[in-house]
Amino acid sequence: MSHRETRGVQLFDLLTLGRGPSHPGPRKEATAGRPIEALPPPAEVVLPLVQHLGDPAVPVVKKGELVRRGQKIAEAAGSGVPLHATINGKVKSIDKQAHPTLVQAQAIVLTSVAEAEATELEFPEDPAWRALGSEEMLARIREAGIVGLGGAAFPTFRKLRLPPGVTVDTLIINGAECEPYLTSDYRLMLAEPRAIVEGARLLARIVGVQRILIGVESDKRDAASALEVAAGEIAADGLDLQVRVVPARYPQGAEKQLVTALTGRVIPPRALPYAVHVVVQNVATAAAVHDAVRFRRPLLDRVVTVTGPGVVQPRNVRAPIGTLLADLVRFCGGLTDQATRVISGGPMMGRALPRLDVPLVKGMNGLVLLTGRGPFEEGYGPCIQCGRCLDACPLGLEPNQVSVRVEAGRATESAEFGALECYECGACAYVCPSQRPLVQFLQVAKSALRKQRENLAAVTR
Amino acid sequence: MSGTPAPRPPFVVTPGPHLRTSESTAGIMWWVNAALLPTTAWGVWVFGPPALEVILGAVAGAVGAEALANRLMKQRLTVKNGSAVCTGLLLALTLPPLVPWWAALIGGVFAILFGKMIFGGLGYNLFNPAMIGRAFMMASFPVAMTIGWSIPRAWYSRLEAITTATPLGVMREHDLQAALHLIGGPEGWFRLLIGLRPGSIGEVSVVLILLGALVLLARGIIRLYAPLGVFFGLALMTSFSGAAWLHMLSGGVWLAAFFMATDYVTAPVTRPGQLVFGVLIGLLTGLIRMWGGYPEGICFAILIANAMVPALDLWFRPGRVQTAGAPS
Amino acid sequence: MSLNVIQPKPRLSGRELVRIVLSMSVACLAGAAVLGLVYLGTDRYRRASAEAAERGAIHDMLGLEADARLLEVRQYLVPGARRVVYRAAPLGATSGTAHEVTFTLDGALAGERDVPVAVPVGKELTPLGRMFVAARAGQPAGFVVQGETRGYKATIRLFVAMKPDFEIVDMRVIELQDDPGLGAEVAQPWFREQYVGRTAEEIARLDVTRDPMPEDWKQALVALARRAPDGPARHRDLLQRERTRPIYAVTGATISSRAVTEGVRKTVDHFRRRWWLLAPHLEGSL
Amino acid sequence: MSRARAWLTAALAALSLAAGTARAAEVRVLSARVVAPSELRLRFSAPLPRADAENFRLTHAQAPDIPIPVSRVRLADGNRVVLTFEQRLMPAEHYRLELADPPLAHDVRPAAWALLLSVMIAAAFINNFVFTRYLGLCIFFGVSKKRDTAIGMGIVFTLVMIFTAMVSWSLDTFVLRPLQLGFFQILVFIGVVASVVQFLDTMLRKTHPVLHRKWGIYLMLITTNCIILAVPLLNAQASNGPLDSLALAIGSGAGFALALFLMSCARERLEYARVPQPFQGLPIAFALAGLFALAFMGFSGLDFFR
Amino acid sequence: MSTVIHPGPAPGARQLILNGIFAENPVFRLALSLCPAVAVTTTVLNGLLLGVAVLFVQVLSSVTVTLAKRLIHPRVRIPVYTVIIAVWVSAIDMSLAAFAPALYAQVGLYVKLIVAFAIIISRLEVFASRQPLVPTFFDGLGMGLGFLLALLMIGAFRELLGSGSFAGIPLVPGKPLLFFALPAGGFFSIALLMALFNWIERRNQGGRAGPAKSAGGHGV
Repeated sequence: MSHRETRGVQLFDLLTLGRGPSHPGPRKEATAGRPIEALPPPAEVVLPLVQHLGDPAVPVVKKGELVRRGQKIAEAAGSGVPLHATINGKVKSIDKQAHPTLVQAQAIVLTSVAEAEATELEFPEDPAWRALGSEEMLARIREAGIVGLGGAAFPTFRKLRLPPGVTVDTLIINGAECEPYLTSDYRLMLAEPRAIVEGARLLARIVGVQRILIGVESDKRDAASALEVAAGEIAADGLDLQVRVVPARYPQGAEKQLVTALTGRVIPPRALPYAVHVVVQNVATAAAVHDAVRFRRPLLDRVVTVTGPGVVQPRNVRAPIGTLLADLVRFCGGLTDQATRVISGGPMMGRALPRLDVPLVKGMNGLVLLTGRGPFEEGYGPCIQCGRCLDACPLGLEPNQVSVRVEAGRATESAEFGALECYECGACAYVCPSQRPLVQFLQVAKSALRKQRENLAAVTR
Repeated sequence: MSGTPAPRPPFVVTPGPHLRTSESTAGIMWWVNAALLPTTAWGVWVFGPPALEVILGAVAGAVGAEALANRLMKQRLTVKNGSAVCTGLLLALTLPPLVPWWAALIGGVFAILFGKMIFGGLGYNLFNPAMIGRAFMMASFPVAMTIGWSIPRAWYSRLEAITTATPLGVMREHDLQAALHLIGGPEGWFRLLIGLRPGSIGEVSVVLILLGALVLLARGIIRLYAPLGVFFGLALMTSFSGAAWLHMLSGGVWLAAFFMATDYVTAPVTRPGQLVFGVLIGLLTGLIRMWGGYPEGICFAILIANAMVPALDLWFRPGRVQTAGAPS
Repeated sequence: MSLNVIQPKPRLSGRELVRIVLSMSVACLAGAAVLGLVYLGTDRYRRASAEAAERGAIHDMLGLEADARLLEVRQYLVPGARRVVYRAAPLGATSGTAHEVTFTLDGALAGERDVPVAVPVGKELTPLGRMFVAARAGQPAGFVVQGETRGYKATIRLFVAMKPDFEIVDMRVIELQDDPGLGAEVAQPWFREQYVGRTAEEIARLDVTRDPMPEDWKQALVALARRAPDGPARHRDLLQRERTRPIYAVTGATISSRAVTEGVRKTVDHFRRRWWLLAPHLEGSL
Repeated sequence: MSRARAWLTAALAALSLAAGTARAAEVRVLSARVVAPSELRLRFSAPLPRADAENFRLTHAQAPDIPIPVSRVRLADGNRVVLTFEQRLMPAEHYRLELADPPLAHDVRPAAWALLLSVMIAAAFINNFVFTRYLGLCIFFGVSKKRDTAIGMGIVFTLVMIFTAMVSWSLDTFVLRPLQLGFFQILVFIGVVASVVQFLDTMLRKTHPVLHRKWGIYLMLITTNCIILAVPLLNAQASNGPLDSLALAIGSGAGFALALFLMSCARERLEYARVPQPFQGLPIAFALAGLFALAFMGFSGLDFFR
Repeated sequence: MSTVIHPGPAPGARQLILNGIFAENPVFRLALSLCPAVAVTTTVLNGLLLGVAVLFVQVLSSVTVTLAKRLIHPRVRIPVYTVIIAVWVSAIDMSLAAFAPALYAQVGLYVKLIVAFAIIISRLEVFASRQPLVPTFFDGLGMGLGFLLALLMIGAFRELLGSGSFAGIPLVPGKPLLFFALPAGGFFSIALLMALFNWIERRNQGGRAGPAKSAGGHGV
């Protein structure tokens, strides 16, 4: 149970005959049944030097240079990760390019070349891959350029390197893909359960835990059983690995919800999973870790769901990093006439993009093409205190109270209603009958409170 | 490869989340109005054209006042969202059928102007506007509000005098026996249930109110916490009187429990808050009916409980995710 | 401004302290002097106007001429002794004699004496009530009695004025907390005028009806309440028609109307029984 | 040994029998309760020798010379008697019951605590100082903006009110009235208020400086407030006894504190409302108080002795 | 305390009186001491009686203070002011009881409570204790008249709406909106009149943004 309500309350909700707080449905029908299809190598890829949280990578190739798929083209700097060529090609330019989240950023542009000119690098299996020390594994993970593939894009090696004083007893593999429309993790679990399970075991060894919990939402039971089968096929090595089914309910896949659902532990407000002795990794990340440790294969492509009423043929696509979104859409039959909105990521927490000529980056797990002018097109009404947002909020915050305070220009009075703890899952804004942009209200409140806190700190200092 | 060739910029950029429920405030309000229709229709059928006049008067007053206030406050016209209609309708349904239509109109105007718009409109009012309107009418037109009861179906048979008293009024003035006599003996519970008794226009038919309430429950618009609280509180308070069932089935308990105690704006937001709010209404209703100065107390009970709502909202907060459960 | 009082104070010098004390004392003394003077100047008027108001009301209710004698009879209980004392003296008198008559609770005469008005009644006596007797040529010309009853919301106090044969000549509600526009209407002239002209026997059997009051009768009652000399004559037909009918309740306030009727009935009844005992002993005082 | 015990037992039995008969001879009224509309329910310590209507004489305390006719006597069981009268009886009022045989008298009236409670409830709800008497409005509107302030004020207020009411009552009863100095009433009462406030202020400052810092400001606001003065004045006007005065003070204080608390919660919410400009500030607070007053109308006529 | 302290020489009598009636009307603008005053204003006559009582107390206290200001030690001036006000209130109270008993019976308690009206003592503090006799007299008169007028307005409004009469003379049959004669209606009457004052002021300021001064001008 990830949600706050006790059993008693749920029983009572049954009495009300009501549907309870409405949640965005899964809406995954369009792509759930479609296996992952590989995108043919595109004519051009744009590889931004920043696709992760951290310092930008430093290019090690020059314009006009010929590169092979898998070859490192930029070296990691500071806390960052390196970047690799994802197609065989020629460096067309190293300059500012459109970026899905940063608007514009330095990027290496490759144009593809014929098979004859360059061939893909080979990544043979390391026979000793099961016996590596954790430092070696961490180095390989970093070298492979792996970041969190669930959307956060936090460099994985950093997340695995525990801060001093932190002890961890459980590794959680997040297979709860709760965002509506998205099926990339789901299809990956079906297609490569072994890689995920092996990756999970490697991760467990790196952080030194015995217990691995893989959380899968209840609407993906087949994925859960695939993982279970895979786990059974792998020889036991003393690790306790369990696949657990959690209720399908947005936002089950959020770290805090999943940790609570699987372990019963509650991550304190504004804290990381470390606080409850847990490390969380996405299923796709686990698979990538497996590839990196076993084959020293860098992160070259990822599975992305291209879907929504705005695309003709929704698909799950394995595409090289750096592929232009336009190419992805074209692969999926192009846009329908009604398509008006492009969402990078899921429709709840993803962001709207103004254009399609931006590259697929490592953290992008979905591309949702929507119709209409967006939920807040008609303007919003006053808060009618219906309390739906309170029911929807997974953290028990009070978006209604925050929003009226922000509206009245008193954003700083909203701390006690949890503005600072919100991670913007959007569940409240989804249910609000007055169409209030609650996430944005919360953002305003958050920044006002932070500013106030800084000012206070400055004064006391 | 078909369809429009991509790319096709620029696309619409809106803040997230990019999906939204199809529910809207106006939709909810109109559903509530729709759910009130059965009992409204019954009221008109039982009490005849005077009841219709009262309903039209109250609704016209409420809607007119809202439009006027929109104008004065230079707001967008908010009449279409159905909340003014809802206030007017609820007010009318709690009025005696023989109240003059102009009194209902004034009540509707007061309810909207001073119960709602003076605070800035929908969402900001503290008291249930319909109940403010009714209390205002009780203060302003005491006689009409005390004697305006009509014998059910009498309008059609053109009896000489069609005014009468409500069961609760009779119980207050005489005793339980007289009240039982009025509703036709101990078997009268059936009449109370279907709504063949003197009373406010929309309060008489328990069955039809329940029908409307079921619609709202099924659509997830209301929850049962507050209504159950009301029934529990009233039952608790009247259980000593020996006429708890009469108290439960007469007066405006059902209408109030399902349509007023569940009003979003003027009820607490959390479930425990709603439950306590409902119990409070029930207790106060029983208190006023048995020891207070009015035969029917639900209107004032709701208003007094409304006054407690800001405090209840502070006391009953949603269960915040705390550090509890985390091993230290 | 009151905040000034709590500001921390520096230590006072002896001289200053004397000045402060002096300042306060002068203020208090001067204030006391002014108040004393005002009290002496106004108290006489206050008493006089209170008495005049009472006398005026009684005169008005009984329709007396200005020179009519008014006897005030106060009733006391002697606690523990099962006795009641009636003390009769001219209204507002400060000198002269008062006549005291004592009865047992069962109505037997227990004593009778004259005492100077200036002598106050014993502190142990519990006051029970007051009644006023108007006298003309040594004969009672009318009574005004205070009564009370339980209204819809709180106690209603009323004055009932009667002829010597206990026929009601006027009724006034002097204290009432019922709902304005509803129960409070019992104080209106048209309602109270309904009691006027009914005999004690009729009052004893008086009932209240919820029938609507005929409009002509209501208008007549309002007119009659003004006490125009030719009123009864002008409305003779209506009076004849309505006197035998019950009291028309105030619309929507049947309980208050019944309460007032009950109060009038009780007041008349109690007074009759007391007067029956008392009258022979008060002949000298009238 | 056993014989001795037998004697003892017999003696004890005889003794208790004697005591029992003696007690039986002396019948007492254990309880007497008026039940609306016209019943008097009596419970005696022993069965009554006579249960005919003539044996009972009930009078209203204000008319001890006029017995209320008994219409029916019902023996519920041995010690219980229910009298029905021809007139309505009021549970809240004071009657006197006399019996011819055995000769005894009993005062029938509600318990003192019930009357005091009803005084308190009346002062707090029915005649709430703020909502029906308009007293203390300055402070009411002044300190009801913030909930914490309102709570602090409510508590301090109630305490001071009880204190001043009792001191004023003593002065009024033992000094002003006997000396016929009624015209000093206002001066004395406001002096009492000022002294009590000053006294509490000094006490608090000396004993609980922290509390003083928190509540001192409220204390000072109280001096110029009418509500605190109104309680002694009302007590003097109604010639209340010490308990009635205390009950009135507690009830008024609690009613004021409640009003303050509810109003402050409501006003905190109103801070974020879009009140039309001309109504911003005090006008909306007055309108809100008006709506509260409208709601409190529901308490009017509340009477637990009904 | 929002009351403006007048610097320099005192303004003329006319201005002082008008100041009390409009610019610093004790009820509508300063929002002070309106406490119980509004309670009894269900009719014009009640308003008149209470208003006159306040007028007298204000003028007499102001004059007393300004005459006796040399005698009053500054350290105890507040208690002395209180005594002065209490004396005059008692005097007025007794006079009304003696000479207008019928009206006094309805407003008696509230006449006594004038002693706690903040406005009176504040005028003593900010004006009477610093200014000579004549301006003090007119300031007191202005304040008292302002209060009187406010009470008359509220009384008239409530009597007209609540009882359909003016000064006891029935204008319409029946009672139009009895609500306004009740306590709740009293609050609403004041709210409406205050809002009206605010609205007029905003119009006169020509849209200059000034949120109702009375809102901020509260004495606490």
